[in-house]
Amino acid sequence: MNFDYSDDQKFLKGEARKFLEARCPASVVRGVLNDDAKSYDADLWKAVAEMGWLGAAIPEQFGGLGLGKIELCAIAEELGRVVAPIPFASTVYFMAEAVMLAGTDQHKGFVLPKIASGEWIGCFATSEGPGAVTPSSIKAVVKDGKLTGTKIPVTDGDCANIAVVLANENGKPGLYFVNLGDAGVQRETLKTLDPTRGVAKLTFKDAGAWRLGGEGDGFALMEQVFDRAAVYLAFEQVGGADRSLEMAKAYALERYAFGRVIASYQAIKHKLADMYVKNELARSNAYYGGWALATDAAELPLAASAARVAASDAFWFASKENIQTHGGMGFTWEVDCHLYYRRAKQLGLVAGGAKVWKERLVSQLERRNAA
Amino acid sequence: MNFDYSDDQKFLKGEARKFLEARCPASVVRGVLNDDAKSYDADLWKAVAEMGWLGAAIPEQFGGLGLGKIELCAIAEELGRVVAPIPFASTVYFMAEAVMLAGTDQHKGFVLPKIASGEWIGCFATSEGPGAVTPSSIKAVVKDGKLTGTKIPVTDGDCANIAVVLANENGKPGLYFVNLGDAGVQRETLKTLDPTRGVAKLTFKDAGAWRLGGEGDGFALMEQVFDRAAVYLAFEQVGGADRSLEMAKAYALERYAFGRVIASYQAIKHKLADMYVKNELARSNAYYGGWALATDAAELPLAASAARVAASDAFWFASKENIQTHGGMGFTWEVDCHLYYRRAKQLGLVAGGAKVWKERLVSQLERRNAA
Amino acid sequence: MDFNDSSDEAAYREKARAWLSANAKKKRSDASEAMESEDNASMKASKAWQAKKAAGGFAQITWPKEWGGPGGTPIQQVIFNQEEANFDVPPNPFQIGLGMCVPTVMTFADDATKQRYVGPALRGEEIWCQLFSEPAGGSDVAAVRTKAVREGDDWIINGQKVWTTGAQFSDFGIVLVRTDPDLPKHKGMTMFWLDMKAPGVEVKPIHQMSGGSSFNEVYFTDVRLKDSQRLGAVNDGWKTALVTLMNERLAVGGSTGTQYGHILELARGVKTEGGTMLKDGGFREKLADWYVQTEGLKFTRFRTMTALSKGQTPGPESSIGKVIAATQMQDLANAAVEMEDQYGILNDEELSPLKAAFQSSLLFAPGLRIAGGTDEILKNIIAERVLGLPGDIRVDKDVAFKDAPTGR
Amino acid sequence: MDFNDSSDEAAYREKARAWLSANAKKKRSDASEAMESEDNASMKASKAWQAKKAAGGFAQITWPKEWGGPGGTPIQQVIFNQEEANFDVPPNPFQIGLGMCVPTVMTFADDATKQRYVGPALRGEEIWCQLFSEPAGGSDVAAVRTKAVREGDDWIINGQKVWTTGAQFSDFGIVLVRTDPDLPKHKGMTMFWLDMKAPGVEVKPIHQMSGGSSFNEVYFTDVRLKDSQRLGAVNDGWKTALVTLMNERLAVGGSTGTQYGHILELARGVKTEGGTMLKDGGFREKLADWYVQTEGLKFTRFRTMTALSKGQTPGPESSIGKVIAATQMQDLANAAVEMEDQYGILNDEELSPLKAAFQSSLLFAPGLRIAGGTDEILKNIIAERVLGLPGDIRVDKDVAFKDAPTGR
Repeated sequence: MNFDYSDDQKFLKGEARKFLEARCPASVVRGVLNDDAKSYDADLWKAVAEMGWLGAAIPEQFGGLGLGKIELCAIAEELGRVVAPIPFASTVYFMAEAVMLAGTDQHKGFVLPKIASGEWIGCFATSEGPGAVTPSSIKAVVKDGKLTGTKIPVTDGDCANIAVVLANENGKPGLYFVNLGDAGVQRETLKTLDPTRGVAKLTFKDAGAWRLGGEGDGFALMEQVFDRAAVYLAFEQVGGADRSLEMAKAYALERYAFGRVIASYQAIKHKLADMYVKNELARSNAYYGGWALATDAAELPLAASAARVAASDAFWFASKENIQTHGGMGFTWEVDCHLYYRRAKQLGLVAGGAKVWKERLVSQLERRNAA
Repeated sequence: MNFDYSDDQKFLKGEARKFLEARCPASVVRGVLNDDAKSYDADLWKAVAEMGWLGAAIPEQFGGLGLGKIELCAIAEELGRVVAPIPFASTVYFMAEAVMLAGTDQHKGFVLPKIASGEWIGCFATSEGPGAVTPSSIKAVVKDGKLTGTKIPVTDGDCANIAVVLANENGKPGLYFVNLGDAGVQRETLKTLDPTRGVAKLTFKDAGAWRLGGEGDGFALMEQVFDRAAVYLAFEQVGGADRSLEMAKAYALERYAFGRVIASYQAIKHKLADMYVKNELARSNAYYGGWALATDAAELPLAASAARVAASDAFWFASKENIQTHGGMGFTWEVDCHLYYRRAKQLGLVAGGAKVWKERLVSQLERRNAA
Repeated sequence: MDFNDSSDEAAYREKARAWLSANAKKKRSDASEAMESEDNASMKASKAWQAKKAAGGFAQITWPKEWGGPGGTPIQQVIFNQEEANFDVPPNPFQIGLGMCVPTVMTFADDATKQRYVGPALRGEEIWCQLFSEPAGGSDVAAVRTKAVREGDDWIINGQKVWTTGAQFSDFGIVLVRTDPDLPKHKGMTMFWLDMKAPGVEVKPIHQMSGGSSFNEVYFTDVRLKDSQRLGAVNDGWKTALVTLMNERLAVGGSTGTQYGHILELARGVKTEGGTMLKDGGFREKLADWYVQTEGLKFTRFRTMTALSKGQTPGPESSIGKVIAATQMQDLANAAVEMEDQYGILNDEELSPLKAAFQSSLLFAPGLRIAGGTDEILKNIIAERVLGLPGDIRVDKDVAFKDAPTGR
Repeated sequence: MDFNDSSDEAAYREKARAWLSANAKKKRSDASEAMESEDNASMKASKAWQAKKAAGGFAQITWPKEWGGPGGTPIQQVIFNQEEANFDVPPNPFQIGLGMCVPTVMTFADDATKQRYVGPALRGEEIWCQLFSEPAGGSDVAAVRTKAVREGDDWIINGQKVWTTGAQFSDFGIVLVRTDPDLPKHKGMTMFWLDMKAPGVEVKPIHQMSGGSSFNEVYFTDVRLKDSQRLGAVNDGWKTALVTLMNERLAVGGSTGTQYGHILELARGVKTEGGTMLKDGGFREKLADWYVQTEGLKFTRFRTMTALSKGQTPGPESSIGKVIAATQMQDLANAAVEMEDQYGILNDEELSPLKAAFQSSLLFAPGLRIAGGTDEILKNIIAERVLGLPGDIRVDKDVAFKDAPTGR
């Protein structure tokens, strides 16, 4: 039984923490929060690229470090702890995974090195309006290699160089590369619950589009990309949830009410205990997701769903009860609690909300128990 | 604004409490709990009949006191406080209401006086197996005035003289009177979660059946009877929930741990505060249900659904957390907590579970908001 | 059991309705309550409306004639509030002043002061704020460290208050200060009224995560007060404060932000493969629970009104409102945002459903769960004042305030 | 990150599996764990199975050879437990005795005692129980009032213990008694071992609401013990008790009662107008949550095993099991009973789905939330031992036990 990070992975994780504590203090996050023109922190992005993290799970032949997926999970956990304001998820968990999953050698050779080097920011465009993405929600159309339609919201669509877009061709869904520099692409930056991340509306009018994966495979491929992204996102969420608990604990231990630290009141103690329990369950489910991802196990859809459901719940709970534990200070702009509350929703929605994933989890269970 | 019991109703309620504290202590309830042969307490039933409560809401012309429905709600609340082990609900909330709702003058003249006097115990037989009662769950059939089929479970079916049964005639649902003394009726007493109430399986083979209400109206009539019963049951549940809170409070104030009464620990204080909040919400919703019932308002289906949903939740919560507050003693047979836990489920299921009622509530809301 | 007015109440409701129709416009039914807005335009409107109400005898209806009120009953005030809620009237920035501060002044100030200040406050010409909470206080209101030192016939105030609602537009305030740190916490405090424009008073708005600024920090640097501005005896300030706080409960309003009706409409519009989210069994269960809570609170208020209507003091049931409403606001907003799925992250009045009302609620709710008593404090209050359970063990009760543990 | 055994572990697993296959029958997969059953038949079988395990070197695998164990590692014990769980073996009434009592005896008793008692206990010939809790104690384990008075070389015990698991079939027990009430609570206690058949010892089963009787009251009337039966120094009993309790955590088993898999099968069979309850959106959300909790706990146990496997002491994550499992058992059972609708009230092995397993869970769960540490105490433990938050204020710490408030 070896159900934990290896010693090497723990070392990498520790180094990543030191690096991010130095390069990504709250002030960096607030730099993006308070500046509508800024969709991410360019210096941090550059530094992360130099660390090679963008290519951590990309094979060396394509310019990556070829470390493996658990190593990337460890990095994700640390990025989550500091609510890093960079397009890491869109580029690495979505775009790179999509290419590695469904791309031809030519695709890989062309795209992955530019991701690993930080030259390209990627994004993954699936939603077109309120509600879950379903086969019938796809209105974007590809005809004769040209994409026309609208995607909203697209995380990091305002700063990305390239997008993978879900669209119909001949009435069948597919995934398509689009160069966002194309004249047929319009971007509009949008206001969101988490201004520390960039989100855009992308409007395509006869934009050049190259298919990724087979014709008609688009929806299934999207789900497989979401499964992979969900595992990495779960590690970010676990990192954010743990940090929220630490913040709540630290404040409760220094704040006095009625002559006692509030950490000595049972209402606070049990609140923090509840956070701890949810966080541990989320971590354990995330580890299982990581194992399924790294071993490309048949259980991945089930494991990824469980990891995402547990982690989304844990981070949401920890981030809101961290504010509550801070009392009046907790809901001020100056105190950092709300950065985690915002990010909890951002991470909880970016690959689809809890409902979608609970449904995916149960449909997997039905299949398993039927068999 | 006069959204409360009237002074007269408060007086009646006070008298009912005194009476039941004298006539229905826990020992009476345990007398039924510990004796499989006993399906109810005959002495209490007789005494309640002598008080005229069985006919509280039955018009004087049919042998009742004609007090009105709010008065019956007040009595129901007191019966709930003492988990009275008698077939009151089946006879009064279901049978009598069904007759008053859909019966001919002949039906009323024949049945209601026997109910008001306590001569007849009634029951209401709708379920035939696991899951909610639906038009397609009805397999019992009436042909040429003869009923054939099985109803399970039937609360008080083991001791009742007469039943109202949901069955299909010519493929259309109807409600039918059946004299349970009929040779074509077989009863089997069943084990339940709440042995202080009697439950039976009724098997009908060509048993004489007289229709109550119009042909094909059976399902709609059942829902209307359930609406009325739900309001009275909600008052019983509120009574039981309040009593559970009182028991928890009394124990918490006398029990010491670590040199302090446990009522001084925030975990216990907040638990009891949560009970109080749920109980008050349930009481307020029950009052609205009572008003809708007494005024025969168009809002009755919505009001009854809300009353039942709130009261079922409050009693379940109060009864289980009352056990928790009692600690080790709480889950012993000798301490009374489990009587309330059992009754909470009995009352919560007898007119259909929470799911059915939340569905009924929302379908009413949809209609209202659509208009 | 009914919702009918007594004949007196019906008559008064008629009178109120008639006056309101003559003086204000009916509200559009679909409007969801705004959660924060106090710009200058609305301030002008608020003051004008308050003046009208005072002239019409509908401001502070329970106040006696000598103070410019019509000398009405609490139930009349409730009836007027109900009717007023149906009209499109400006926000009411006078509640704290007229509900809590001025009654304290009426009880403790000298006649000259009362003659000078009560009238203008009633007519909305002058606004009052309440300066109790401090950074080190929070839930512990009596942990007051702002100092007042006697200097001849004056008092010199130094320190800081926080979470002061409306300080930025208030003309006057009542302030609780520490006059003897050698006495235990609840002794050694004194109450004063002061001019918010006095030298040494500095107001700084607090920027909330929701974007708004309903609260302020107020700094006092050598602010000089006359002893005649004292409200109640020296070191007797807690007794005075209790008179002020007694009135706070009544100030608790109805429902704000997004409600079950709003999310029902959202669900009707969100498509699924099967139809719309309104048909989802999970959503329907949650919707039923929210309905039961919201209507339960409404009918609980009706029970409170019934007590008032019978001239009784309302029972404890009135204390459950905020603890339910705040948590529900957060859960419901979260459910709505989740229902919008990826799109829910948008917080844009043009693009987001219902002008992003759910997103606003999501960012506002954390504050609502804290301001005016945290969930935890409110449950303590229910447990102690309503259920009569013992208070928590107090280590700061009988020691000199300056010696009570603070971690500093 | 993987679930693979190290080569040593794999080898040991093979050995265990081989031995088990040779000595027991495979378990039917659909069997849901029984929650309470200790009749005489199963007791005979239990003792026989324990003797076999001891002979085979699979009883108390971590015990050193000198005490009849194979001197194995904790992970080997875990591996054997995993494998044993796949076989149809009788219940294990020895856990408390071998896990907690006998190790205490090993640590504190004289050689003669150890030589006489350890072996038979290991072979299941004699069963030990732990007599700590008292009626006035409950969560407060140290509130021991059972008195021991010295009489020459003997001690005379009077008092009552409660919640004693297995007392009705135990041969011996270790008992914590008060030897000096003038000392503070945690001082003034002493530990002894005793013969449960000794004169003056009376065992009364406790009738639970679930119908079963897993626990007992044990009364002591002038029970005479030799001073040689003392475990640890006089008045040092709490230190001895901590050694006993240290091992308790490991005794926490896996999942009992009905699980998400069972309710999934139930839902498949419950018809609705639309199809079955398995298609209900509300049920599907709950099912996902239960799955995530249950699997999360399983994988958390794997993390604990990983620590053991690396020879480290498990982290605090092992403490979250019961608080989740007990509440889930109650919620899940309630959901199942509600799903059965009117029919759910039936509690009949012939008629109720899954032989009324959900009804049994519903009646068993309240006890599970309390026995072996209430939800509230477990959360205190997580808050204090895991998160390092301060303990609650203790008013009974430094006063003589006889003077500590008890309300009596």
